[in-house]
Amino acid sequence: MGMLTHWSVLTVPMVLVLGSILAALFGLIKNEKAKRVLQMISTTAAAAFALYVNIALVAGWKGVPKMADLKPFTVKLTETLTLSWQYYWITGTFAILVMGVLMFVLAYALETFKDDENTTPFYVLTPLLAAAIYMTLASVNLIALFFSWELMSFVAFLMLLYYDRTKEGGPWLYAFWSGVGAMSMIAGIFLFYLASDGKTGFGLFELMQTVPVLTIKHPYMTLAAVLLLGVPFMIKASIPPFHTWAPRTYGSTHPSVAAFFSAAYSKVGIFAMLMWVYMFVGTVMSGKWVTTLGANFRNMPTAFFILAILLAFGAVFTSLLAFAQKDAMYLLAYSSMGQLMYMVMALVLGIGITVGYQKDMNVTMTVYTLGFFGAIYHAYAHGVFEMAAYMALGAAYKRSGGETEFNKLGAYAHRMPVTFFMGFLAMLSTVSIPLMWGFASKYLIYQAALYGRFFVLSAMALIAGTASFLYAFRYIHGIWWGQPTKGYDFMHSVKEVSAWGIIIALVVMGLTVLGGAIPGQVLNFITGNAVNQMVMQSAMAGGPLLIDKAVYMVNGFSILHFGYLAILFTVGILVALLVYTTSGGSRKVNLDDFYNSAEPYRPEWQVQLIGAFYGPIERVIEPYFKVSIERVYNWLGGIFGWFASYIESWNTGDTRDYTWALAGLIVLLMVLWVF
Amino acid sequence: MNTATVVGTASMGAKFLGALVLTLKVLIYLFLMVMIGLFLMGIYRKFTARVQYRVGPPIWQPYIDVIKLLSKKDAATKNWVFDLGVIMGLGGPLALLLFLPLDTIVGLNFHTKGDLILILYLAVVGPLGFALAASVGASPWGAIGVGRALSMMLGYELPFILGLLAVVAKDGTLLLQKVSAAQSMWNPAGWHYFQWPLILAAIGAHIALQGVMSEKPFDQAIAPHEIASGIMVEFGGKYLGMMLLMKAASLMAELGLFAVFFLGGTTAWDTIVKIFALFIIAISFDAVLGRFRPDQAFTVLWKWPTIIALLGLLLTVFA
Amino acid sequence: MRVEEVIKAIQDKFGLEVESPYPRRLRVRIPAEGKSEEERRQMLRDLLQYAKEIGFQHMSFITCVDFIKDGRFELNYGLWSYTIPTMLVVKYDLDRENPKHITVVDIWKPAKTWEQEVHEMFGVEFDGNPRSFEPYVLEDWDSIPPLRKDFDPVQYLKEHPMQGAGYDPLPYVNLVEKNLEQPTVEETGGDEGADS
Amino acid sequence: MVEWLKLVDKARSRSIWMLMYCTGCGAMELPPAMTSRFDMERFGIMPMATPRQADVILVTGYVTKKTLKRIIYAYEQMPAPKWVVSHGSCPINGGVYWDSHATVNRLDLFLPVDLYVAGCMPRAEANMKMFTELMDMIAKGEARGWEEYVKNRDYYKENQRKLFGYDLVFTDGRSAL
Repeated sequence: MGMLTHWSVLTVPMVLVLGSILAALFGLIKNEKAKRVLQMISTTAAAAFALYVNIALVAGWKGVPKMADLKPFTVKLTETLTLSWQYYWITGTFAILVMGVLMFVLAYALETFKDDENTTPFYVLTPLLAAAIYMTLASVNLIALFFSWELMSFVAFLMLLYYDRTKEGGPWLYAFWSGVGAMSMIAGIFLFYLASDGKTGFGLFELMQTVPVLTIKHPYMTLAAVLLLGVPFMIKASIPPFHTWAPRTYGSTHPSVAAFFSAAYSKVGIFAMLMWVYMFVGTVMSGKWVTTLGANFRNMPTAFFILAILLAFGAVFTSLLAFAQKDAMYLLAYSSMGQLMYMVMALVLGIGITVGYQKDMNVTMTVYTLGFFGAIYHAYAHGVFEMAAYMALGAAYKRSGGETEFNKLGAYAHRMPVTFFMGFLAMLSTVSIPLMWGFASKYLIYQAALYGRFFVLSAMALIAGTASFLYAFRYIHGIWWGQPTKGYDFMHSVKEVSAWGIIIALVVMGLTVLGGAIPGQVLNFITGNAVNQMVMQSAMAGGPLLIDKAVYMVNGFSILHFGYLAILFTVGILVALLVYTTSGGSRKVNLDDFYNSAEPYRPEWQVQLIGAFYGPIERVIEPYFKVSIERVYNWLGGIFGWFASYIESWNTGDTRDYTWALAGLIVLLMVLWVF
Repeated sequence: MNTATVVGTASMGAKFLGALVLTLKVLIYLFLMVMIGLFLMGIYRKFTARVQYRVGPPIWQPYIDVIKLLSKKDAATKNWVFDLGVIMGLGGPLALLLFLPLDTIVGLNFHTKGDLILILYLAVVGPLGFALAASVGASPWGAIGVGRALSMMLGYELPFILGLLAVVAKDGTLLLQKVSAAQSMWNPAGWHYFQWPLILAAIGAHIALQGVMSEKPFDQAIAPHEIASGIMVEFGGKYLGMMLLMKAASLMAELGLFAVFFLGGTTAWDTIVKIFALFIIAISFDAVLGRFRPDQAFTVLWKWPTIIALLGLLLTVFA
Repeated sequence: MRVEEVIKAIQDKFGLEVESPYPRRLRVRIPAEGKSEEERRQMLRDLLQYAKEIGFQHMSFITCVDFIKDGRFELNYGLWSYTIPTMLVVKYDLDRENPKHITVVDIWKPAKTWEQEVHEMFGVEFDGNPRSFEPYVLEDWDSIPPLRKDFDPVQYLKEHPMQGAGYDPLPYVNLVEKNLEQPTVEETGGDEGADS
Repeated sequence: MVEWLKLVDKARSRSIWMLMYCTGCGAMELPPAMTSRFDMERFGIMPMATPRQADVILVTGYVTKKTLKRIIYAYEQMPAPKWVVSHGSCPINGGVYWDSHATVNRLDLFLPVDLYVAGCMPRAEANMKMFTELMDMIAKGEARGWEEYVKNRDYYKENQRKLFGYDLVFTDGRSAL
């Protein structure tokens, strides 16, 4: 136990780096299979350790120190400039998710990497990325956040660059947006520095408390600083209008990389947005802004309401875009973007309603919102189901020889039932079928929206949910069922994943159901009992929310008993089973025995129909997608490109031109100075 | 000690008996609902036949069909997931029925444990199960059918949800029993359907209800003349029989939900009457209308009923 | 372009007689004599191309007639004009013993299927249309093309008892053989064809 | 159990769903039987779009070698109990197409026909008579063609092989994936 007192916030990243170094060393092994297995074991063990530490810390298990006893890590650069990392409960909450996803993705990567793909960069860089994410989550200081953030972005860029599968420029788009984010973040920090007259530090929590004070003194500058700081966060969470990198980046990379990016890496954006929303609250609720942006629209400050509406629109639009995709990677990318917008919308709703409610009810400052916990819970749900969907796709990707387009996949479930089931449950969770994790989390979000009496918003969120049915079915049909597109002989050579992959798949499937069957316990566990504490606080303050272990209840507005739900759902299924078993017999027929005109299927006939699956409504909604933000960016880029080339065209190689230009400039300045 | 044991046994026995009675009640309730649903389908066939100047089948024809289908000896199955999809497809609507206030018919009270959001999401389990089975069937017609069904779902969900949310906004609750209690049961003036501005929401939702029940003009998913009955193309024998049962259960659930929200709530038996009335209206339109193309149907649903329902919702919220 | 103008144009351009046996029908025959096979084919193709240009937009059919006594196949290309509601039939004679011909798919896409059918029913080979060699409606066909006049269906049924089972054809055989006597070109004036 | 079976037979006889394999002109007389003049739905008889849902396959017209293949495929896709009705004179003995190179004269060599309707072509009245007859047969349990097909499978399969020259199986007998 004595050794444990030396644990600091750096312990976990160091173990992850160690796993990464081991993986790099194992990369020298010539035997491909042994290399992969050893790399997998070393990195997965590191990830498992990280996961264990975080769970133990959050749950307060014995054997690890308490959260508060974990040594912070501080680097003093100058007298005023300090970098500081510290572990706090929200770090743990997000770190459990990241490390869990990391562990599963690393362990499952044996099944998703093709034989001719080099796994070493993946096994080396992914733990490094996770370590950087961990540092980001633990940074309590804007400068520290900046360094961790950029390290993270850089490692992610390296990964994307190595696994640039389709060569569509995805990594470079990502790099460009990361650069924009970095500049914006520096500008934001600088403005904060100016606004605080260089006196205060840049502590994150410090800022959340000092932002109201700063706003009173420098309303415009602080608002600008907060907005600038929000840009990199929104880029990471792929929130419009900063989302354009996401589909191409996710779509062009390897499924396992995309799994980690979509399920874990994007959650850093959610974490940052959480911080940002608090800063935003501090800004709009004080000084000059309280009467304009902070004025209540229904039960929420106007600024928050506008944000929430925009995010809900974004969720609807991305979900509509998702089902029109012809590539599974792109479909999941758009789906992921939609879900992220859901989460941020929930955050905005949760915190916004809390603030608005406080203004009306004059209760003390406590976090007791549905939306807040809905967002965190949905982050987990999304982490699990998106990871499962990408992992299942990855298994099909390996076996199909690198295909991700729907019209080149199909019927893999016949040979890979367990993997299919993982993808299927992931999709059930995505569309929030009751008893799935996705339902429990989305339920909280809907409750948040309805509790705030935002009915149109709720309807939009529900429609985004309905659109998710369309893409979920396309995923299921396009990859797993339908007709084999590569002939029967090829399909007979397809094998189910190994026993190791099956075990992982079963665990992931269990998780998908676990979070939906006993949501109260799981939510309480991952937030380190924060839910219970806040429920108690809110109950004492006469607040509206009660998240019970089995029941979600909102002030008489609604009630949902998950125990009854589980039992009655089972009853329904059992009765159906009774009808099924007592009725007549059945015989198994060939896959290809399907034509109603009795024409047997021939492998050379392509009737997959996946290319125009939702053709009719795609044609209906197509005109509304003519206006695209990406097109606007391209247009702007074109203009700037033209400007740059125009300036470049001045370069004639003749020094006299420059002389004349310089002279002209001097004359201009003199004229300006005179007037 | 002896007495304690005896008492313990007795209480165990009582518990067991209670559970048995509860199970029986649940089974009777589900049986009753499905039977009424099948009866509605019989009415549908008779009614359509009369409109077409035919005699039509006897009104109990769906029962005969279901018995025949369930007794088929070797219905074709593709894969165990095909069977799973069908079981899920029937199980979902049955579970949904248990969360509707109709369950007070047999003295159950499960509907107080759920709310509207749950019902909306539970309602798609059945279609999703059958969609999965159709996908396993691998027939291109099935794929087209599912594509159309889901497109239609995206179409009708929007006005339907807007209409229901208007009631939620008015009553300030998602609980069906409270919505029910907010209306007077037999006096139409006390129904949400006939209250301004909820009547707009009700009309929008009522148009969408035609799509929810996939009656004409919104029956693109099962269009026997175009796509060989779409989703159902691979279902025969007991699978089709279970699909008919699912259709019956879904009919009761959808109409029941609408009746509870707009037609004066429920004390169970009156809802059956209202369901009959709603159904007759729906099939009257079904009998005389044609079928939209999928894109037309989607456009129509996202236009007029949505605008009407949205207007109703906004007027309710800002009133 | 009116009907008279079409007749005149084809006469001027190709030097071919265009006859109009009855209203809305035009008929032109590529002459069999005095020209090589290549020239005749080229003429057919030029004529079809020209007809397409002057408004015959629709290829209605390609059929074949078996003149067994003359030892020739007659191909009929039917083109329909929507502007002057008129059918132009181009006739082309083929050697029956060696029925090799050239495709017109590059001019008329519908010819793909028509040529396939003619190949299946008469055995005419269309050079340049690979699809014409695929079976069209007959699967597993194992005899001479069935619409040739020397194909004997009764004999065929005798060779395939499962197909002909259930009917004793003998009382009818004589009748059928009488029917086999086909009218010659002289008797009918060369009028029978697909366009009548 | 016997009573139950009787009930089931009764239900089967009152709910006949047919797959109309409209190979020829006989199909022309079915629409009158379907529509308001005769209204076959009175007896629970309905057309179905796919063989998976059909109880009876109506072969309404001449049978060619090509269509016979499809008829057999369709028949084998139907769930038992199932029945075959040979409709018009063509499937009985070839009718007026007896000497065509394409037609197959006798259907019952290849499939177990339960009921024949003679005529070229049978009128709607004959169709209705055929349906009532079929209903009686099913209710009494007399129409057992589907069992015969299983019992005499070798015979039927041999005939089919002789006709087509090879075994009729779904895509060369490959099992499901």
